Amino acid sequence: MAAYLEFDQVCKFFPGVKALNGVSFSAHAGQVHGLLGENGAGKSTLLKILGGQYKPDGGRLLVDGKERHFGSAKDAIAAGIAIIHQELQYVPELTVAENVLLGRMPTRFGLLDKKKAHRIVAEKLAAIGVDLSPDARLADLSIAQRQMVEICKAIMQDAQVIAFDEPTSSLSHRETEILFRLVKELRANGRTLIYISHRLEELYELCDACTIFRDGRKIVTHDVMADVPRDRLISDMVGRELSDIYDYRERPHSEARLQVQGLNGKHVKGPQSFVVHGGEVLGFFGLVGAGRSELMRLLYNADARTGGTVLLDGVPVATGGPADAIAAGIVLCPEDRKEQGILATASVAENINISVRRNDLRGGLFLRHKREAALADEFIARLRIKTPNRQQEIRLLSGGNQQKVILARWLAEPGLKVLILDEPTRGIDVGAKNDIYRIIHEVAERGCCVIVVSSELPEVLGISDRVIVMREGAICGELPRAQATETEVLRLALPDGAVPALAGHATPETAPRAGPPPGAAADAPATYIESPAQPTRSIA
Amino acid sequence: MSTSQLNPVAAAPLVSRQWLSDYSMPLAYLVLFAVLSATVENFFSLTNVVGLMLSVAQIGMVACTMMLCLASRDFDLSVGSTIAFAGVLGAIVLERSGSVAIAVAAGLGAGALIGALNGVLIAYLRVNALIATLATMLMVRGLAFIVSKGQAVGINDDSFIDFGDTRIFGLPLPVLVAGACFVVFGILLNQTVFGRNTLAIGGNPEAARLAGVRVERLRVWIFLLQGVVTAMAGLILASRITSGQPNAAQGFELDVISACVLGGVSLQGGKARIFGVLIGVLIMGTVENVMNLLDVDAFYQYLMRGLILLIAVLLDQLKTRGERR
Amino acid sequence: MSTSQLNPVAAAPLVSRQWLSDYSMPLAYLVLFAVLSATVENFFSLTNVVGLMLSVAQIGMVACTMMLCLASRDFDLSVGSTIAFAGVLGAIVLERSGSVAIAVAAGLGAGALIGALNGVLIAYLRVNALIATLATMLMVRGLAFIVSKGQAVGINDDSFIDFGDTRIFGLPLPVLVAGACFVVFGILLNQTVFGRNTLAIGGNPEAARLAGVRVERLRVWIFLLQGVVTAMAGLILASRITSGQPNAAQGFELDVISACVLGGVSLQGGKARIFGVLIGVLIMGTVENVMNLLDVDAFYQYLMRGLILLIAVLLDQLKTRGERR
Amino acid sequence: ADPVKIGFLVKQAEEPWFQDEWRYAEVAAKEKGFTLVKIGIPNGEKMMAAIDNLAAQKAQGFVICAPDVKLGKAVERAAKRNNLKVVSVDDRLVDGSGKPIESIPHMGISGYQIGKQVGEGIIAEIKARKWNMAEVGAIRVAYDQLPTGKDRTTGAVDALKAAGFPAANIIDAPQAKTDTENAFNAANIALTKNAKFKHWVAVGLNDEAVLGAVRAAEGRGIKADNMVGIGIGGAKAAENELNKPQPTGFFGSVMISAREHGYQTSVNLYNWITGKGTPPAEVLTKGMLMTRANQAEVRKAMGQ
Ligand SMILES: Nc1ncnc2c1ncn2[C@@H]1O[C@H](COP(=O)(O)OP(=O)(O)OP(=O)(O)O)[C@@H](O)[C@H]1O
Ligand SMILES: Nc1ncnc2c1ncn2[C@@H]1O[C@H](COP(=O)(O)OP(=O)(O)OP(=O)(O)O)[C@@H](O)[C@H]1O
Ligand SMILES: [Mg+2]
Ligand SMILES: [Mg+2]
Repeated sequence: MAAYLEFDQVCKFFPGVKALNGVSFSAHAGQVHGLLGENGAGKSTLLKILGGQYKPDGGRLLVDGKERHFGSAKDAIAAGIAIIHQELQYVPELTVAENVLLGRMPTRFGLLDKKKAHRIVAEKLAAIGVDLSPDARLADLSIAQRQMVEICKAIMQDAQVIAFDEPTSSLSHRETEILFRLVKELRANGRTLIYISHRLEELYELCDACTIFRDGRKIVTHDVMADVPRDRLISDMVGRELSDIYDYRERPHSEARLQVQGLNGKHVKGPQSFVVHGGEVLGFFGLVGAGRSELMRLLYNADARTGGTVLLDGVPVATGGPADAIAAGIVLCPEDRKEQGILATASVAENINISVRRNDLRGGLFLRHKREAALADEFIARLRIKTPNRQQEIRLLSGGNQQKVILARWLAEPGLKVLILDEPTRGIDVGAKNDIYRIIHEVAERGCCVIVVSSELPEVLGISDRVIVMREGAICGELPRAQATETEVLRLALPDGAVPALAGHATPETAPRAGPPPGAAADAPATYIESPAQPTRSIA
Repeated sequence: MSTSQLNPVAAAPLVSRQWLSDYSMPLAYLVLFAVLSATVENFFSLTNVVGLMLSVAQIGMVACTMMLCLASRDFDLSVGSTIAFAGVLGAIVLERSGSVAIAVAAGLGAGALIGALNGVLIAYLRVNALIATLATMLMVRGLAFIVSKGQAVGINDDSFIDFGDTRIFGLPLPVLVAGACFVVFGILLNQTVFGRNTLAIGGNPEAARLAGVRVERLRVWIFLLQGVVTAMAGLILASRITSGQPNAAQGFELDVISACVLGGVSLQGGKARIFGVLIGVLIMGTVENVMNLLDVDAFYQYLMRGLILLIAVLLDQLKTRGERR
Repeated sequence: MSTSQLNPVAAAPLVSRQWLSDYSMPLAYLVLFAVLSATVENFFSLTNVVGLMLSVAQIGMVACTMMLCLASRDFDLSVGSTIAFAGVLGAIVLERSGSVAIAVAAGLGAGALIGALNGVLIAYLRVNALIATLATMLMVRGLAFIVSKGQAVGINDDSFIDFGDTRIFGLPLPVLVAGACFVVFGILLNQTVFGRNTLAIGGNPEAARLAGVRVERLRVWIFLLQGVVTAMAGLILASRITSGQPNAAQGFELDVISACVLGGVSLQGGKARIFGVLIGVLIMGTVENVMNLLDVDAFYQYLMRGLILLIAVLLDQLKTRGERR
Repeated sequence: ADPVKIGFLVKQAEEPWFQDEWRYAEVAAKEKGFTLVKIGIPNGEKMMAAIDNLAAQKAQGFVICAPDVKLGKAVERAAKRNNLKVVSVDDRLVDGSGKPIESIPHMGISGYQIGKQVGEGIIAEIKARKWNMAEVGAIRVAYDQLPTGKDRTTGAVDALKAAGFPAANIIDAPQAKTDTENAFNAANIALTKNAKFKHWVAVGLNDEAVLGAVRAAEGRGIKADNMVGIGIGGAKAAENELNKPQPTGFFGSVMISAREHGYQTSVNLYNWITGKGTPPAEVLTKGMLMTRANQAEVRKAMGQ
């Protein structure tokens, strides 16, 4: 069988970085080809070349046997290539229909045919099983819903080649199922599919073949995915052996250090209370939209509270904004890296030092450049951040490495007492995940409190000493590690009565089943993951 | 947000808040208008309202295209100069050729050229919009002075002059033209691919480009349109004031941009509403009008204008406050 | 495009391109300066160069704080009015009290208040910066007219007047003050938390807030500083022209912002370089100076000013072109 | 009859000159018992709006100093449309081809004539100081974008030339804006370029412009005994200079009487409206050179 899509010795260089260094591989029609590799291995760069966004600095790209040179994204689209980018590319102020049809809106007599647009988008959304109004503004949707819009947009292009760059990193289980079904359908239709993910289970589930990247070079292509042992995959990717990636160890816990009492705010339902002990890793699980992020933001003074206090070592924490929380030793790594985490145009060193430096100023005002540089270098080495140097603008780093920089910003805090991580491993490779888990344990061992909010159940179960489950804006249960099994946690996380049918289904690790029929009744077991707010918000 | 929103009852305040947020500006204007009608003598009379509309006709026309420009995350400082230049050029050509058609064509053509130059500089040569249009603002103003030798160019052609004076159903032609602009650009913004793509490149240029929108070309078109409409405003002004004045419309650009921003157009791009712009333009005109009716001292006019601008945006702000955490 | 580019040699030109990109503006200015010195009579003389510097002293001072303001993604249109108001107020207070210290304190205090007002409006009440400072621009100008009754306020105090005239090492005091501003704000920008946090909130306000920057408070400080420095410029101007003039410095804000943008400060925030701003200010002054030396006709001066602005940014653009894909 | 309401529209409301005109018009309004509406009309567009606005206020007529004289026809038409009587002040309105508009009575000064008075005043002082004209440089602080500005400075320069002042010694210093600072910068360069002259004179469109030139000269050590600058207007800025303890290069200012213009035009218009007589078609007033020596008398004569 001839390859439909072929990369031949493709190179792409950025100042100080060889993002791709002579990469060759080919993908066939009717095949899902997985791409794996550490953060910064060059996977997204390859897709950007495929999508006409970057011009390669060397090498050839062949589509259906013909060499192609794309001058712009438009050329790539015309050549039948659709890409779902890692960084979502939507227009917040436009509606779902307008985003999906951007660049291809139907017209009648020169005017937009809004009815037709609404109809075809509504049909497509229904066909793929996404319950969304075509008239909702993207700005009003959750990240997962935006991601689904992006996927719908790519599918609507009816392209021959469809490439997915970490599509599931912000999807809930239900949406993941929809995606998987879609990918399989497209494969059956003879499309050529490229699929990038850091979740090995997904790759095993979906891919027929895979190619592994490291440092801008291809390491190997496996033609039959199923034959490759998991350990082999990991060691090819990260260049070392990893046994247990969670690396959990028992630690002694001290008394309750962080006491959250009756915290209340706009996006949580009623006052919420919990405590965290010194040296403890507390996991927060819930379905998408359960209100975990909002609760953490309240705790961090990032949003206005309507009530409640936070005591740290018995002392109330001032409530004048995140700066007060940080001063008390509470820090937060936000879930939306791009919007809330990184200072995009600042350097890696700047991003690391932005907060810590307040402890170490000359005369309370002047910077100590040498110490800042040393600190940045130390963390670049310790967290294995892949960057040409500390001066690199952080926006030019790969997503996973950006996450590590944000982590470094807080680990550098000398007075760190409470570390809150919201989806810390979103879009992060296995090796780096392992690094982050290791760091979490180190921090806990120092006697700090660690709170990990995650939507990946195995992760929560794997690293937490205790798990708190949230549902619909409120804490609905708490389980010590010994009792925190998948079934138990899910029983708490799901609306009443939905449990038995679902046990064993809600982890990304397990085989997803076919999604429910579109528009299934609200009491049908599987509709639980839909964002509760969505039906009202789509009125907008 | 909690599940309580699953039931439709909770949705009601949301809907009404959305509604309030959508219509707060028009409502505020209506209230203002009512209050002024009741309290300010002579305000609510046909002559005055028509005069008010006439006074903002030029700003209104140009605000329509400026809205597109701002919506696509651009900026145009050259409109004031273009008004002056188109008026002067039109008057000169009219004087030389004696033909209104040729004069109008010359004015509009010049506007189109200026707009296209802005567009090419900004879209293709990637010059910062502020600097590029500041440069054209200076150059075009210079041209207006040069071609007119610094003197106003008189117009004697009655058919040209009549244009500014003619009334249809009691409304002066310039007002009707401005009204037509609002309709046309309202449709362009909301009902055409052009308008949607404009919002898209303002909201997220990268996303638009990746979706295959020809961003550069579109931006040039927007500036070109802006140039043509501005030139038209310049010609109409020349007809109203029976001369082409090289130093006309100084500071006009800030008025137009303020009207747009007052009307809720975001300088960050991606947001525009034609109705809002209309209200913004009317607010600007009403403030001026009322101050003259009340015979406010020239020095206090500055103070009042500033205050009212502030009050208008603060009112508008109240609604968004709720949305922000 | 061929595979032959695989070898690592490619990195070398990259480094020098970075260097070129960092220093292209100063280099371009040096070349311009050399060419002008060689070709324009009287240009390269101590008196002329000092005169040139004197002519941009006010712009230079205010550009320093405007740089911070733009870097934090804000905008200030009120500086021209503040200059006028501070000058007028200083002159009036001086006349009444006879004390230079009180007069200066009054002027600076007024500047601080205006700045703080801008800051509070923008940071806490979240009014759009363009509209907020446009409003204060109008109000402050109005105040300047009101307190002076529209008349220039004379200054007779010699010690106050001497300030504008005194020379140290051949350099007039206003130039030295402007120089000091560049040093102080250069240090503030590059060597202090204040500067770094300013850039951070310009780059991404939300991320900066979550990283512990007290965004609102910092923005108020930036505007406050801007107000004080602008008022200082106003007082120095008053001393130079021996009177406080309520209609001084109209359009000053655009000059200052242009100088900053020319110097590579991004209107999108997050980017600023003090050296660039210095060059931007010098370019603005040099262009004006040379045109007068060459006796360029007033009307053609507009054209030239626009052209040179364009050429300057286009040159600056050449370097960034390479960086794009 | 309806109460009389009269508009008074001026092109630069912030200028002291127009403020004075308004002040004296108010005096007339109080005396005669009519209502005065003062509106600033910085440009043609605002002018049209202001006239419409007056009509809406049911005014019967207006006095106008238009932003540009060529706006004459527009003023005439707008007035006719709204049935308003018009009197022009300061600047005589003309039609498209430059002919004065007969239907609008005028009271004013000729910018050119005022300028001439400046030039003549300077020549007189040069002669009094027995300067050799070849050693004198003349700075024309120019703002030709403004037609009245150009008229005034042209008048001054013409008067200089007429008295035998060498044309080559007259140096243009174009200011970018009409404030003192810009005049300062422009004059500074003119001085740099022509260091050869021993003495200097300066003219400009107003007191502020000349003041800028004087300050620039002082910066180069050219003080009162080598500098003669004569401004136009005679308002506060000039008064401040002339009352400084030490004489400065600001020799004097040609003062024009805002009183007569403001007061008399409104009264004329009032009479016209109330049927007490049509105003004369054209009245030209003169300026007076005010110097340190005679300022008290001049002020008195001008009614201030
Ligand atoms: N525009 C750019 N300028 C400079 N360097 C870049 C640019 N884009 C990407 N890089 C660098 O190129 C390398 C490859 O990045 P890429 O985004 O392709 O990684 P990735 O494999 O997709 O990683 P991740 O799994 O984290 O998404 C990284 O080192 C990144 O920092
Ligand atoms: N900017 C926003 N506008 C409107 N609703 C929002 C916004 N941010 C969050 N929400 C809603 O608030 C609720 C709580 O969301 P939150 O992010 O806290 O959930 P979560 O448990 O952290 O889930 P995840 O982060 O995985 O989406 C959800 O219904 C979410 O859709
Ligand atoms: Mg990637
Ligand atoms: Mg979350």
